[in-house]
Amino acid sequence: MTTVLDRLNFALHRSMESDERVYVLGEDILDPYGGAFKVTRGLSTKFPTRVLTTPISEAAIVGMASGMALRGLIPVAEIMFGDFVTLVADQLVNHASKFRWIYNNLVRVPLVVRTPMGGRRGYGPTHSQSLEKMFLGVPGLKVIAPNTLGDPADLLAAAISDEDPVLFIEHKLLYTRQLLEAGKADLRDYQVDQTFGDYPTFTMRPTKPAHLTLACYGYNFELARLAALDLIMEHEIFSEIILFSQLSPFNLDPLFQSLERTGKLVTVEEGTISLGWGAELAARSVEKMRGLMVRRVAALDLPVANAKSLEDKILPSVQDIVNAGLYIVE
Amino acid sequence: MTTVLDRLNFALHRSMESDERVYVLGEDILDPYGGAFKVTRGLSTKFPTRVLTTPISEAAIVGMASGMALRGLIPVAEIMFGDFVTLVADQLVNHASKFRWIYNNLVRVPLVVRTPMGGRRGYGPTHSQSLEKMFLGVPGLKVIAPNTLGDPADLLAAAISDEDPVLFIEHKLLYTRQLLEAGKADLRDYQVDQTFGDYPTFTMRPTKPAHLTLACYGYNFELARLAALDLIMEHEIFSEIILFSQLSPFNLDPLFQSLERTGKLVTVEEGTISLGWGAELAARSVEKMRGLMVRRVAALDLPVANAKSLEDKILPSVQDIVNAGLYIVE
Amino acid sequence: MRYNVLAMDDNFTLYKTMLVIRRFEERLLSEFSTGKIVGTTHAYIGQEADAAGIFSVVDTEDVVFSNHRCHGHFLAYGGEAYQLAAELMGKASGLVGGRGGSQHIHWRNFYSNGIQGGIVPIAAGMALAEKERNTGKIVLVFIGDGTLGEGSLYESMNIAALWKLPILFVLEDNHYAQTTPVEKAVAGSMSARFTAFGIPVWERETSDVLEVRSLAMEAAASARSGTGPACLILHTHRFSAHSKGDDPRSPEELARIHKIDPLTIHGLRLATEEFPRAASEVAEIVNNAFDRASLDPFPELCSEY
Amino acid sequence: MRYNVLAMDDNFTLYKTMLVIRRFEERLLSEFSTGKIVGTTHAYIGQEADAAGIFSVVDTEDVVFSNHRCHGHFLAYGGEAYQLAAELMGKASGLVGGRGGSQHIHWRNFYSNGIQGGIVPIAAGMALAEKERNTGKIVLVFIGDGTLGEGSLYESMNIAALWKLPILFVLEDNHYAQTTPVEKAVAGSMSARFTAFGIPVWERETSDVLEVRSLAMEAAASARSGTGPACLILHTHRFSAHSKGDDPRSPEELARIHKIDPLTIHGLRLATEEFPRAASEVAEIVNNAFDRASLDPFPELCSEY
Ligand SMILES: Cc1ncc(C[n+]2csc(CCOP(=O)(O)OP(=O)(O)O)c2C)c(N)n1
Ligand SMILES: Cc1ncc(C[n+]2csc(CCOP(=O)(O)OP(=O)(O)O)c2C)c(N)n1
Ligand SMILES: [Mg+2]
Ligand SMILES: [Mg+2]
Repeated sequence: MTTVLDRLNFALHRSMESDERVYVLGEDILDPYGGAFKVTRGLSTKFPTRVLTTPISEAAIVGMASGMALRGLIPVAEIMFGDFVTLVADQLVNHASKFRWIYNNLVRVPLVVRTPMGGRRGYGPTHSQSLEKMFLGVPGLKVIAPNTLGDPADLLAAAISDEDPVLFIEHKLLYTRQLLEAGKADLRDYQVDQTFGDYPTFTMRPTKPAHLTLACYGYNFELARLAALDLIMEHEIFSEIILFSQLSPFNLDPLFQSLERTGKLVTVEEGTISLGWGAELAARSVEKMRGLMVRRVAALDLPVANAKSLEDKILPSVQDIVNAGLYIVE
Repeated sequence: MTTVLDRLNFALHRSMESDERVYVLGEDILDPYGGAFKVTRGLSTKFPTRVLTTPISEAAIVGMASGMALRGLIPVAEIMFGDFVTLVADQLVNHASKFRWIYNNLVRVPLVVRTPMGGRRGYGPTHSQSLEKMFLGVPGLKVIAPNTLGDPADLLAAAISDEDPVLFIEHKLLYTRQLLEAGKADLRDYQVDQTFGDYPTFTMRPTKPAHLTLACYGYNFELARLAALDLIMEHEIFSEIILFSQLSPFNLDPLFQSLERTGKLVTVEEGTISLGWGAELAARSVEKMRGLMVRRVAALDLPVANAKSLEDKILPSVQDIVNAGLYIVE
Repeated sequence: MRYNVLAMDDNFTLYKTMLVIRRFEERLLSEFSTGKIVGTTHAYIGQEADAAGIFSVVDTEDVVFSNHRCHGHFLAYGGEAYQLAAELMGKASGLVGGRGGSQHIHWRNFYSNGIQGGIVPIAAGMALAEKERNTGKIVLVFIGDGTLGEGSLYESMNIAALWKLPILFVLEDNHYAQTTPVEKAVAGSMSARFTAFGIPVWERETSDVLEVRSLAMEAAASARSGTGPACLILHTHRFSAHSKGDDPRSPEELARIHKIDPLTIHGLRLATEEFPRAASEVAEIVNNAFDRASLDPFPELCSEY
Repeated sequence: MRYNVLAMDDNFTLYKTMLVIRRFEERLLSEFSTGKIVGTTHAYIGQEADAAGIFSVVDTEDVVFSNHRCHGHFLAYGGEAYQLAAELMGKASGLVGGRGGSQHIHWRNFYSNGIQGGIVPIAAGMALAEKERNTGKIVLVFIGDGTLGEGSLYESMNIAALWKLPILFVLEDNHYAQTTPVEKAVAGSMSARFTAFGIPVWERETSDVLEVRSLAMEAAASARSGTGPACLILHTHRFSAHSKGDDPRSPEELARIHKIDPLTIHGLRLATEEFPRAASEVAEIVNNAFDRASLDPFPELCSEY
């Protein structure tokens, strides 16, 4: 069986093999360690000159990636924990993502910044956050997140081939997850469609007409599926699931199509609720359609505590999604 | 007549006078220059030991402010241009705003970070942004913005007295604006109410029942008033205006009350539209009420160009607000 | 006045302080397998001479900002092992009620946070506050060799030097940042990075707590003298993995550095009968800490900020 | 091969390069009152020897990352005055179509951005790319004394030194950052901040373009030699305000520094008849640039990214 980690690692290997402009840089990424979450494992053995372990200098890592990208290389930078994206905010917002436009399209900046986000591993308040929302809507920056339905390898390869900067968000708990197989296991009861393009959006429609739409990305797709199952089994409520790979720029057509059918939206994410990803989904949906019902499921507006008894209550649960579904349908 | 600049400057003087724990730090804030936008003028002459001009080190400025706040001082830090908040993101998100909660309320962090945001002065892509949206919803951080209706001095004084960290957003074009006087000039045709508390929300109700609600903050209140006037004069459409001083945490009760009356929401802000302030307003409103009509007015999802011909089209205009109002009412 | 017996500065107490740290961290690492602790931790084992030496000379009222590897600092500062253990187990009785965990603790004038580098300007700001409030305190901030990579360190050195702040930068060079050896991460000279800003440096390759102590005494005195910041660079060795299982070092290298054990080095100064006494006193502290903490309740969420 | 006549390295051309910069900036400043230019700008007047000297020795294919005070660098690099003027006026014919303006320009291998410090790691990344692609190019990155305050500079120096990148740090110390004198912003020693990372420094207090030239030649050769980064520190003076009207310096100080005029200093090496020639050739370039640019249309918004 293949895990998300395997596929991400595979994509890095394949990209480095097929294009010698691809460089990987980040903290502690050399073998045998292969990075804090092992995504870069094997790369430095195979491509010793193109895998660069850096000092603890997140801003410089991303700044250097910008410079490399401007001058003919294709850098893939790893930020060890997503919590540290605050340190690269200036490089992403005021440099990498601006250059193409402010230089009147005379340049491209093909860089990827990969980073693990998310909690539930007891890492405490500075190593458990989901801060991607700070970068959603930044002009010129794409934000992409893999999941178990699409192939994370394709997604990462597309990000590496992308001529514009991409922030690639990997939830820590996804790494060990198995990829799903269409038509099998808990996908059996869904018809799965996906949009064309590099960063597909998936639409999962149950066998019966759905009562509501669950929108999610990344690891929360795992929770959303469980919640959908519970809603069917316990309450005979059917959900369509819209699973995004591309978080930003926002392209919500599949969501709108689903909402045409259900009129009810539940968004699911792990970041804190206020001005999270779901806010933009809610806003665009209500701008487009009248009479919608909307409910967002996300973390409480608190830091992620270290103690599991607190973390479990702060981060969204399957039950929270079920409750949102029930609330909105009833 | 009194300008917003006068009042902010006055508040700094008064706070420094009345509490010797108040320190002001930032780049180029000494007299005779008195800061890039003159908000700190006169302070260093009057309080030479408590006004600290710093090197160009935004992260350290805010980091130092945190340390000062943890150890008994009340720092007010100036970041010369709001575009540079990306450089202080780590200090705000992973340090200042977290300490109180992660230390189990054993500490308070009474700091203020003041910074000018906004365009329309031809300063180009790295000196014209409205990036406050990156910090809305950050747990533990308040985001406050003055306007011409409330007294900016009271607001800043409240921020300085606040025991928690406050990011205080000053739109550059507001500085030279005159404060409005209740019942006079273009306030004459409105009944103005405000919430209690340090960071009031204002509700402006026209003499006739309103067709829609305009939500705004800071400088955009200037545009919203003009748009409201145009909507009355040209189209006989009446608007309530809900003017926020506190952007985050989101406390939207006055907005909801207005929406109960109008059912139609137009949000106005100068940041780029996607996942801006208006998104959270739209999301919370639609979560609460069914059948709402919503339209957001904001900047295009592009950098702010230097050329005026481009900047004018990128940033939201009075006409854009009018159009949104017409769209939503018709 | 010390908060507890740990920080008295006779040889026995210095030894005992180091032993408390050693046994605390060992017990902590073992608790991961019992499931009583989740997440991760950064053990101080091997570096005990630094904390024990430094905190035997700084004033108990001085302010400390520590980093991810903070347990040793905290225990040597005089912090209670029980409250720390409770924090690590995520208990309501923990130092900060279970909210912070291993890297984010606070007690009296001791603070820590898990972001490399970001704590340094904060410590500088604290030093400014102590200076302005004429408290006579200095601020100690702890960084590792790897943290020399973070820009905010240099911003802080510059301001601290310009404003003559009473701050002592303590750089513990254990030759590795996680898995990265210092040669791959630090160009030029460590000490020159401080002297370039006009900050005087006290530097030694040592695991002898008495050497650390005398060096720390000088450096702290300088920081306290009103002439501005000082820097203490201690080249040392960490015996355990960086956190859990991330150790790229060869068995030979590990064997070599284990010979430079601060407990062995300082142990030569103790009388034979002091060892069992130290062992039993320390066992009691550590066992009591973990056993007691494990019985405590988990925190409830109070959802308002 | 140079892109244009400005960069030839005889005395006349060096003078002319400096004069183009001087007259361009003067004209630019005057255009604010005509309303043809809005926003702000940072004039290079007084520092012309730096740019003229440096770009008389670096290769035209070398890569440049410049900062907010970039016009002088750009013109000495061989950039066209007309396209720059058009950019400053927000015209479609500007270097980057009016999108960037004064601080955000790009042409061939020349780049600039308006965020202090942030450009330095980018320049280091460019140097890495040139090195890996074996182009033989070096990257020049321009910073001011004030920019020594930004942490990303030190992160970049460290990595550039570790990886032996072909980058030349050019530090133009004009003694002020906006209104802040260097004593209030820079602790310790400027050059030691570079040598601490093992980066060799060439440093001079001079406004003589020939001195700059010979120093730059050595520093650039070092950066190109494969041994890693080099640093050129030039102590100079800016004559105008930082941007517009923000100048805290006394009339005496201004009078004193105006005596150290690179045009006067280098002018001593010109024959009398060369002055009117330089003046008229330069007037033509500058007038043509602004006059032509002012007739060009403004850009239309293409709203897709
Ligand atoms: C900003 C930031 N980057 C990366 C990390 C992850 N991290 C935690 S400890 C560490 C190594 C630190 O090395 P050093 O400073 O030498 O201290 P040591 O662990 O050796 O005591 C790293 C990379 C972090 N916590 N914060
Ligand atoms: C990150 C950042 N902080 C502050 C500024 C505002 N600013 C622009 S130029 C300048 C002074 C720069 O001084 P210096 O580096 O000495 O260069 P000089 O202007 O003297 O050429 C400042 C503070 C900025 N552009 N970017
Ligand atoms: Mg280390
Ligand atoms: Mg300067």
